[in-house]
Amino acid sequence: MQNFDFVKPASVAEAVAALGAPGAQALSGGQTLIASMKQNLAAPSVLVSLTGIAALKGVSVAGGVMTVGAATTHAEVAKAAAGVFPGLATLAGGIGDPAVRNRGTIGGSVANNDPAACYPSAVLACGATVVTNRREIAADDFFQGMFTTALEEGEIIVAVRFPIPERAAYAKFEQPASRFSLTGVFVAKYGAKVRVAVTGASNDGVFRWSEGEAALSANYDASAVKGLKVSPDGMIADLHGTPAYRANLVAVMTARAVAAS
Amino acid sequence: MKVSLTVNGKPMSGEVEGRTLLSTFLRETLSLTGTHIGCDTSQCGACTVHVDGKQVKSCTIFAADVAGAQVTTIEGMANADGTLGRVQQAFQDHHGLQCGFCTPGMVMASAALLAVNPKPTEAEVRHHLEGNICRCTGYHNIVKAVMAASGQDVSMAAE
Amino acid sequence: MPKDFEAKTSGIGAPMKRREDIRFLTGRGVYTDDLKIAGQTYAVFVRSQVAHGRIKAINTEAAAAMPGVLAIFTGEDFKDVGGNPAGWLIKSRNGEPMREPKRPVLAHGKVRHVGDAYAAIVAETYEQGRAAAQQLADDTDIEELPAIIDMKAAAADASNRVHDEIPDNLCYDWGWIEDNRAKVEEVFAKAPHVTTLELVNNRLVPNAMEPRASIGEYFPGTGDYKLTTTSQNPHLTRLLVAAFVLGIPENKLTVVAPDVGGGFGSKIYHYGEEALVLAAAKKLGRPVRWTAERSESFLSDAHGRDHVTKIELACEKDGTFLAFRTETYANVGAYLSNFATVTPTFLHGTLMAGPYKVPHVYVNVKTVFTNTAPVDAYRGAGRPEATFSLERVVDQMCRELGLDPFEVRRKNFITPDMFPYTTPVGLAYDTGNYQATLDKVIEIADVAGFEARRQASAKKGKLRGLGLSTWIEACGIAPSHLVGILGARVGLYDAATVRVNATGNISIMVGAHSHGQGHETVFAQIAAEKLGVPESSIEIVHGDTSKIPFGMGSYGSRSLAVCGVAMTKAIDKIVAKGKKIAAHMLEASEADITFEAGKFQVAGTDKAKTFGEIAFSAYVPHNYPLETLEPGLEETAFYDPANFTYPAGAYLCEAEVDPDTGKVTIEAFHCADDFGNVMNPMIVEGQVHGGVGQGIGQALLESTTYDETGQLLTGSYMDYAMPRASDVPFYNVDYSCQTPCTHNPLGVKGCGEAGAIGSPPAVVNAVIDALHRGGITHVKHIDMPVSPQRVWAAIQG
Amino acid sequence: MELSDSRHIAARPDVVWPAILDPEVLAACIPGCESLTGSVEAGYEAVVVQKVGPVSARFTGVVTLSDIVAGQSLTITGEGKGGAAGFAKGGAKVSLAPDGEGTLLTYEVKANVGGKLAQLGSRIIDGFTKKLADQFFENFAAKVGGPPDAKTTEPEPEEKKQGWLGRLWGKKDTAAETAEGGDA
Repeated sequence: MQNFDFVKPASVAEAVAALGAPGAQALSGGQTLIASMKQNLAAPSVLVSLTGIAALKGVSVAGGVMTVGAATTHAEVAKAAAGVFPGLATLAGGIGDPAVRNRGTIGGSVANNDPAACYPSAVLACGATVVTNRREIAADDFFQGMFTTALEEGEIIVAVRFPIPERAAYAKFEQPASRFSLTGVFVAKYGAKVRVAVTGASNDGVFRWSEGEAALSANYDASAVKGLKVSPDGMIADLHGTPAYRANLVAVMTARAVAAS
Repeated sequence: MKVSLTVNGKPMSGEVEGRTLLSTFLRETLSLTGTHIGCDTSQCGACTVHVDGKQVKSCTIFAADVAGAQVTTIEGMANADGTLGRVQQAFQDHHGLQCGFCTPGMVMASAALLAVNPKPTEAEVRHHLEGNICRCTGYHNIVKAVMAASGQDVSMAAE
Repeated sequence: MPKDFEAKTSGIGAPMKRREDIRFLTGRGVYTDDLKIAGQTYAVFVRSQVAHGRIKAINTEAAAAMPGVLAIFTGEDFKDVGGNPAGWLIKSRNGEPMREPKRPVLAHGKVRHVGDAYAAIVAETYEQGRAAAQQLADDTDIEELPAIIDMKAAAADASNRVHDEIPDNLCYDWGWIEDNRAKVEEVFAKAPHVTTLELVNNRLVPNAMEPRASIGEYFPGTGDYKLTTTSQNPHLTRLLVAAFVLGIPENKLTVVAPDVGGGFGSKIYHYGEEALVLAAAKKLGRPVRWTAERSESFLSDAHGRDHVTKIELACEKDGTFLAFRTETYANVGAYLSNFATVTPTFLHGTLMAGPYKVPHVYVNVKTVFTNTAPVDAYRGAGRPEATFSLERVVDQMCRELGLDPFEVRRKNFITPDMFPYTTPVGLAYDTGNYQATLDKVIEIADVAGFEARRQASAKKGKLRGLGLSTWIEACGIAPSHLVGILGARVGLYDAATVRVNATGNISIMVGAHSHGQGHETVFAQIAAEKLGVPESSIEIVHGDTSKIPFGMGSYGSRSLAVCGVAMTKAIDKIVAKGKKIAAHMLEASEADITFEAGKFQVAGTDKAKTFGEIAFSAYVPHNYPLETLEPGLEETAFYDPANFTYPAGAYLCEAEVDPDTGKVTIEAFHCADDFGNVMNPMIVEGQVHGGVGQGIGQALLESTTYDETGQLLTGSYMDYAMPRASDVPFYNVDYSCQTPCTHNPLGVKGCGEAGAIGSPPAVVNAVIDALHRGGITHVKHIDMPVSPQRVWAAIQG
Repeated sequence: MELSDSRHIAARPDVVWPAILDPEVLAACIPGCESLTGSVEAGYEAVVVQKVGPVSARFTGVVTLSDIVAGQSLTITGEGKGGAAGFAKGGAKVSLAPDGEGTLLTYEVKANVGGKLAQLGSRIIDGFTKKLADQFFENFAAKVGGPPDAKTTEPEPEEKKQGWLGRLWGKKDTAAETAEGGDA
């Protein structure tokens, strides 16, 4: 791995300043980034660890909204959400493995927007708000395709605010090697309105399955999506699943998420 | 830069570069070679250690990022009198290891589980060991050892 | 564990805890990469990124000038030394010897697979070496050639060659037994029923958890070399690197295999990296070390399996077998790894009768060079491929004829009264009881309760199936005279030295190598019982050619059946000499001395000497028959068995299929094995667990995929699905059916590979059974790995 | 990986054709192209930077135009070495046909990667390749035909473009804004 300067600021302002350096890169858990650096596939000249910033950590609930600090680890979210937002707790508690969950953070995951990552589905399905050091971005505007987000240069995620749904669940079909989601579906119900977000399936990254949303908004039951066909166009084709297979999983995992919610 | 940590209860320090991984620091600088490196994509779990009581993959963490932390490695898992600790002893009693290479990571992951879940079910043990790959045992005796270490009856897996 | 085993606390048959565990559990094991040697340097290999290419130029200038770079080696530096040889000469059906291209230390002229090392950098630090290796890669001009990946296409295309001198990419076209070919054809032509299946035995990456590592040292004062390496057989490595590759006198090279983190076959072989670190150490006068990154292991370790087979079964309408016939393409990769040529032939073709009294068998294997990593023996080696073909086609035949798969196997088994039994593929099974293991597995699996469990699954929307596999293997490889006739270029005996020290404690130096099998415990158990001394007084020494006698190492489930017997032979010599000493000391006739429970006694009297007293007398020979007997108490024995051993068994897999996702869950896995006598049941169970775990991995998860340009798409644990704890159940293992091996004094057969041999067909049979019972009857076969998307696609039709 | 697609360009073939032969146009359209020098006849040398999530690689290589049927079709081939990442090769068979007042551009793309990109990245290679191809032809259509018509998606103004493509597309090459890591 190429060497770099390591800095660990204590505040968001310091972090933003440090990230202004040429070749600077934020590190928030690093469970993807460090592996890439070990392969010499990423070579930042300055690495700015965000995990020392107290203001980015922790989970709070107020007025039906759960606010998760960007540097909160998956394990911490799983624990904090268990009673109030079990769907999110299940998702966070199922990412990677225990060691990954002790280091990886929600901010890192959401900013990276890996097309097979779990978190983006919850953020999108809940219509969560991504709070940065500059602004607030609605989930529907935040995710812009594979590894692409609305974040600007020098912009750091500070927190993600989830309106806690009435009912919600995440159902993941794991890719058998990496244990990323081959297809994962997060279903969130707010009154009569249901939002369904799918990860792992599309080349464009996380997306909302509008047909499923309509069906479930009309009848919130697993059977409502049973007969629905999903188009394989634009679905990921890899060793572990053809587009047709993933399209099938979208409906299957949606039904399972509904049943589990 | 200089990094100071507490490793297995003892203060330790050494010079590191930004890129020095915790696993490298443990193995090369501190000669604690019980922490093993089995892959380069952060999946096999052979390098699992505890940082401030939580299991992490020491190959996917920079030494500089955990300055000041309490680190426990496999070398710190025996009882004070040198006898095997509870989890270690269960692994020996139930033949939970063969070549021994993944074993330090397995023991560290298992100990972390039992610390938060003193009586895990079989499914919980298997789920918890998701990030630790063993090629020798088929996991049977590892799962059995972890359950036995928790004081549970493992006769259902006796044969 | 059966009760009579549990009761024993020491000696043969006791489930003794492993003594080696203490160091492994406390982080004090010493694996190759754990060693630090003063003055050490780091080797980094430059590996081809293309599958097939001509090396036009390697410009070393820039890399050589980089910080810390001490030396650069390329194929040019090794063009005048020998190649890494194939250990077994196979002849084609037409009598011609196999094609044997040179396998150089570093690729020269051409690169032949992604990962083929064509240069190496030695540097002061690993990172410096790595940076220079990247520079050198950038400064190398390789003209990419079309990659040869598909075996059948390779054999049909004379214009595109992995090795320029081999026109059809065929290593050999082997027929077994060629003289039977015509007769088998005749049987098929007249057979009342023929079942045909085309099968893929998927390529596997062994993935021992410790990546390969080697340290070369050279001592200019004496001219000695030392290689510390991750090997399953240090003597064989010494022989290959010294005599064949570098031309170092064998007595100037010590090879040490310290704690080794698993092998499963992949660490049997000598690899170019070992020769490189030795040659570099001499050139630099400093130790040179190399440890593979896992990504390198994926590209450069010898892979396993990779067969494409058409198997046909001719039978009566009642399921009586008449003949098997197979045509197999076996991938050997880009170069011949040491045992690559015997694995698809004699380790595979000779098992194609299975445990059945089938009168006629013919096996054809075409072994093909491709631009992929070398393929060689991996846990089971040839026998899993044979068992998979047989057990799949038998199940398919039962389905076609509406017969019961349990009864059809029972009907065709060789029966206990038929032993010794010579098969139509040339093996002489000495003993066995296949009915007994089948009965046992039916009993322990509660087959009677299956239907209720199936209905319970159906209520959840899941399809449940039951898959049977009855298997046999040839282990304890093997009699040198026989393997010599079959083309082996080495002998396959083993050796042990028992050194009784003056104070009575004992060092036993064994040729077998333990990389997880627990030799330090089991060998000590056997010796303790034979010598009547406590286990704690015995130390087992292995893995160091400067200490141990010339042994052939551990693979092919041979450690106990060959080396263990060598040890008992050496112990017999110790006892015989002890009797002579005792006779002298007790003033009795040697014939009257008995030895039992550690005591030499004059029969019928209370006159006796302990083992310790005899040992002391041998080294302090004050009262000793010096005129007729040498002092000292140390004996070596070499043992070359009369035959293979033939473990066998019956496996039952109960699997559940989720028809919506195609995911298969192993609900239960039952094994009834016959390993002959069991030395340590705890370890035997562990071996079976591990083998079954790997077999389930092969059946459900593991796929080694090269794209059409020869890029390895499953080059990390991100895409190569290793079995994890949640992918497997608790296994139910029984080994109470015991027919002891008739030709070795321990009566042991070997258990290391069984699980990996018997389990894959049981799993696939269970999946197909589940689909059929669930009404999905159009699915005849699904290739391994039976992954969710494959099962789902098969269900869709 | 193989894919084919087509798009309408709001310019006639006799305008489109010279553009495709113009190295400046090519350089402006290849996502992440840092430099492109040379000529149609001799081929071009190119430096292209690509970034996918945490992974970034700088490819140096050649771009050649072949099978040229003036005004109608040609093949654009690119081949680049990306250091530790491995290498990438790709080609597009491009053909032009009159389409109303404009041109219908049809392309068939073939792409291969090697080295670590293949060994570690197979899950995203197809999707990424598709994205690059789409982006190239979208850029080309915009460059040659002016602001896209209703048939193509509205590209964002360059200043607002974000993520990997935004950075590749002639913006400064820094990766500072994302907090990486986290999800397995």
